[in-house]
Amino acid sequence: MNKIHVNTEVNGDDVEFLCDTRETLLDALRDRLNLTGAKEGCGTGDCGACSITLDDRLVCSCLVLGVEAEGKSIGTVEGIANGEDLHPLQQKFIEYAALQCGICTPGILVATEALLKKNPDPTETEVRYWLAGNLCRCTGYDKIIRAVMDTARDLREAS
Amino acid sequence: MDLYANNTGELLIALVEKFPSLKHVVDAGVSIVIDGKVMAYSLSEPVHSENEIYLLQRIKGG
Amino acid sequence: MALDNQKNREFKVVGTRPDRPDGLDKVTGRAKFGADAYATGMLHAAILRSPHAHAKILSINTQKAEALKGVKAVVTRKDFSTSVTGENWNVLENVMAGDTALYDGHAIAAIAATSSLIARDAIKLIEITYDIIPHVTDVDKAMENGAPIIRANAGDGSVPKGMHPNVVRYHESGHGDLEAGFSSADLVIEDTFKTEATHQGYIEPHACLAQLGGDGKGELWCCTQGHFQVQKVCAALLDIETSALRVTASEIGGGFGGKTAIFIEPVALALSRKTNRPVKLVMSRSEVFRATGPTSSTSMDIKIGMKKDGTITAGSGIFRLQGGAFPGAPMEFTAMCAFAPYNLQNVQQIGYDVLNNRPKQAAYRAPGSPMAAFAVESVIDELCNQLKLDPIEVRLKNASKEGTKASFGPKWDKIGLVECLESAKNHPHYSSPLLEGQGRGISSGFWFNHGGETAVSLALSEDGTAALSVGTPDIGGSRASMCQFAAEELGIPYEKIRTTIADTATLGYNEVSHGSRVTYATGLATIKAARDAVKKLCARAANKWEIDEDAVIWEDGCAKPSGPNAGSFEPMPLAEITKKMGKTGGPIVGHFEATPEGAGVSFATHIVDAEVDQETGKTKIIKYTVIQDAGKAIHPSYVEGQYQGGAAQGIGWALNEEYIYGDDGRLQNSGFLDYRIPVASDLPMIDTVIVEVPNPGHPYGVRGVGETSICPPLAAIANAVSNAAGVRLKELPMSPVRILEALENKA
Amino acid sequence: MEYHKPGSFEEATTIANNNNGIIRFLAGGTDVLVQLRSDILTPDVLIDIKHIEGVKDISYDDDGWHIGIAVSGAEMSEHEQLAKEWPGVVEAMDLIGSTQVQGRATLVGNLCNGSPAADGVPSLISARAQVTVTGPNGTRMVNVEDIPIGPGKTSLSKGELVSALHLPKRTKNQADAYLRFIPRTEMDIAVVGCAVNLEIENDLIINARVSLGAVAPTALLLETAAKKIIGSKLDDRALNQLSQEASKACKPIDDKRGTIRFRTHVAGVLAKRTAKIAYDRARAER
Repeated sequence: MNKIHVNTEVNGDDVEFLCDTRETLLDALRDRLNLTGAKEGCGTGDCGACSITLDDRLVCSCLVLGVEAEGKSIGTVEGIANGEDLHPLQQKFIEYAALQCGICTPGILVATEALLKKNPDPTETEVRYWLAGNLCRCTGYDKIIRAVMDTARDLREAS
Repeated sequence: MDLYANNTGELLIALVEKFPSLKHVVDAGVSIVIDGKVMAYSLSEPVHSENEIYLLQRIKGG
Repeated sequence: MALDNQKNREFKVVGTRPDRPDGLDKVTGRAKFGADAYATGMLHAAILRSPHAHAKILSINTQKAEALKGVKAVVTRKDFSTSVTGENWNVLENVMAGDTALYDGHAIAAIAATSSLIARDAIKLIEITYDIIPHVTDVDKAMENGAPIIRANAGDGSVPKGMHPNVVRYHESGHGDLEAGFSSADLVIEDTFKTEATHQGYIEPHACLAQLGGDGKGELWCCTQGHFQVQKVCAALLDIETSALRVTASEIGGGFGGKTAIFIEPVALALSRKTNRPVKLVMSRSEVFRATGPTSSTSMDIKIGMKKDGTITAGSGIFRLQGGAFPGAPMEFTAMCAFAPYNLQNVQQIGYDVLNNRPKQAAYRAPGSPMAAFAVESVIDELCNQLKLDPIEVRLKNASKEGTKASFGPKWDKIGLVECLESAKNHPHYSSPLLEGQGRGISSGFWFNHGGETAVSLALSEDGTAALSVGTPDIGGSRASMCQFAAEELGIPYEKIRTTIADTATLGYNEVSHGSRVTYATGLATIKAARDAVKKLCARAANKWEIDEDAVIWEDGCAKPSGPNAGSFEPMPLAEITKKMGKTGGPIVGHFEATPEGAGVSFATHIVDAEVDQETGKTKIIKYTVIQDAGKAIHPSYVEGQYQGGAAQGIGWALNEEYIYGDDGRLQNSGFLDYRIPVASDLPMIDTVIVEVPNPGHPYGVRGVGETSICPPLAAIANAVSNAAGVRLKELPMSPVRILEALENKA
Repeated sequence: MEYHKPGSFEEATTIANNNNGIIRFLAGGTDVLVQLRSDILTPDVLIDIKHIEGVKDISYDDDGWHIGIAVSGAEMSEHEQLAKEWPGVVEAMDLIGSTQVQGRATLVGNLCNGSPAADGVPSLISARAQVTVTGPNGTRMVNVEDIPIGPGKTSLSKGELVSALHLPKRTKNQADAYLRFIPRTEMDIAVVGCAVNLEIENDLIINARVSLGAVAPTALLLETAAKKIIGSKLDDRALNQLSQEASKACKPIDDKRGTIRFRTHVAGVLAKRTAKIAYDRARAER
């Protein structure tokens, strides 16, 4: 087994881990760094449950090798809230019942946070297409889309 | 149909005694409908001669 | 427990929309799902699966695999019980193949190793000699003469003589005189319909962490809809005592029926027993598709007669379902649900359960019912079109209602079908204009719902809060509604109650979270447990006031004298009683342990507009409305969520989802790339209407809501697509390829 | 699996040339990692080429556009000038996978994966794109259509890799478009893909390239079909002839994603629809 030492930054903290070259960044986050917020729903980039940001770019962590994280900056669902203050998206998801089982929720929150940073005023269609890679089997997406649209509106009004 | 039974459990026993061919159906699990109310499991539900009773395959779901 | 005889009871908490208690955990990534558990010294497991649809296993050589550094144990069928019978034998045979691989993906052996990469490398080193034998993966072909026999003598005594041995069960029900019924009709339509198997498609693959020692004592953590059942079945499959195995349900990432079945837990336990170390086993997505329960695929013949005024004179259906290589396809439910929305004098249903070389079917949301609705409601729609009748008026004219005889026998209790249809008729969606190329479809659907064994306990704390323990895993927010029930009864705020999914060592047996039973049965159990606690609270107050227990009532969270004759005392709040409970008789805990009977059946009516691209056969869902009887909505947001989720799954089933088998009997689309569940951009907003016709069998009138919502969509969408395309679609999914073919054949 | 992070294409080539077994280059990883996780293919040597200077750059000079081999789809879509000049190429890239996949996937990776259904390839062919190939014997320029030679196969020889992608310079009155057919709205592999690249003069088409994907072992360049619209104003007659020629050129297979009949028919439909978009864009450029 040829393990490689990786130095990277997760949610603002410097971390390091050893990983096999075949391990995905998702495996490294979960098994090496105990960050289990990102989930493996498919392992092939089709479901979005493992969404993270890599140098501020939204990606599936199952499609990134652990060794590729060297020197990068990673954002996961665990870094969205600020201490005990939830991000407005997190608040709204609870308030709107925008989750049922909750397995897709971490990925959807990471993805929508990235969307609102890039586009604070998305249309419903833009939200739906942005989230097309985040499968949700419970909700039919209705309440998720409403939560995202209304959070975006609140954030615009607040700024 | 003439059977002697006080409750759903006794009803099933009496039924199988009278119609042995029903044994596999009862063994596989049945729900008993008493006057339109589905009793999925209970063998202790009282039954009376004026009740309308149906047997259904035991209800399962998703 | 019957509907409370309190006319116009005003609820304080029930019917409101509080934040769910597990919300924070779920939005911060903290919630622990099946694969999120780790243990010291833990090993990782992987399963070797058959690449063949049907093959004798001549030999299994594990030497090379065992020689790989890091491999700690291999298990095969010989590591499991040899004494199980009945359905447990079927489960075992599915969990680990015996002498024959029965489908592509059937488990043959499993390995535990120090890392999941090593485990995955090691299973490739296991050498198996197969003798490939003929297979069949189509329900109709499996019934034909000469079809390969999947299992001899698997049929029960119900199957008519002369049928192929692959037909293992038979159902027949109905009443009246079909011939007379059809001859009195002005128009009779007879047609054949097919639906392909679909998967529940939960996003979380099956996962567990098992620990079992040589002393037969074990711990199991797993994502399941029913950990008590997991405990019972695993104990049987491993020849250990049920109570010696403690099972804890993790958070569950979707189930929809698919996690009522058992696949990997016994395997992880067997590996743990062999290594004396904790073993974690997580399925890949491809394993989930190949080896866990999809629905049955079906082939159905429907014949319905109608008079010019819309009266249905007779209906008959033959339903052929394959449920994989094991008996159990839910053909009785298909048969019984088919004509449930109609009050028919002459009706007959026949069902066949047929074996195929496919994975063992598992329950999927109202198992068997959606396919039946697709076939029957398509024919009803065609009759309405040809007789130029309004589809809702026809459904109202023939609707099942309280006191009419159901197609499967009994008389209906109080039901809400007419209310749903009336609501649909008056909904603005139904009268909104359609654009060129669009079509509208409507359909009703029916599901029984279920009660089942239930045990809960409600412990009060000194500070006046309450801890509710339930044994039904929370699939979609049920902890919120349980807190609401308890808050309503105890008269304390919702936030003062914490609901926990207790492990199998804590409560009596709880049936699986299935059959839309949780809000009904666990809800009823919570109400009863709370009333039990309230009775004890009142007794403490009575003791303090030195009056009769019966002279104390519970109102707004306080014990009060029942009237002026009982004496004059200040109301005593819950917290005041619990504060001293240790010294006034001990802890106060409310209980309920029973099997509630009285689950209320439910009906729904869906309206959908679809647009079909005539050049490519592609369908777009434009507008969707779900109308369903909830009996009583406890947390309306989550009721709406169930309605929307069922509709979305139905849209996938109707348009794109299907199991695709090659000629070699291998599943060709075992991933989310080609097993196409709806994505966010595929769907419109899904409008909902909650109809409330109280269930007489529940104190608040609750009916199950989770499953009925998937019954109408297949048919409603088929009707919308057929009306838009101008040609009747009779096979699901209505993929672009099928629609274009139908359009070309019409031209 | 060995993992390498070369600092130059020469180094990458040397590693690839000096090793045996299965060798793969890693850019976006959206194909390699899927194959790895699905146990379809585990490379013996994986060469991460994202650390080579310039691979993340999009540049423009007298020869046209030069796109680094590690530029992601998202970065292409965000490049306003590129998206304006080559909307068809950019939208084809943008259709590949989800937002998440766009954050990683590269156009050159899409080309070198060799899938007959690759969304990026028809648009590159219709655009007359070329790639620089670096290998043990130096570099050479290759037309994009000469890279894929069959499902999963490319014309690159041992030690060779694509080191840059080039799109021609744009003049006014030129535009391209790409459409694909998928059963859902997103997340599927193309059942048919069609790219059209046009040049017009006074509303008259004077140059056209039409390419189809997913209807043959490799993406097709349809010269006869293109001729049917050259000299026309894309009237109904020209469109119908284009459509017929597109269908005629198809040599598809029946598979889980579509049938021969379906693909052949839809290729014709898409050819028309794509040509119309390209034509409208070219006219709007005036």
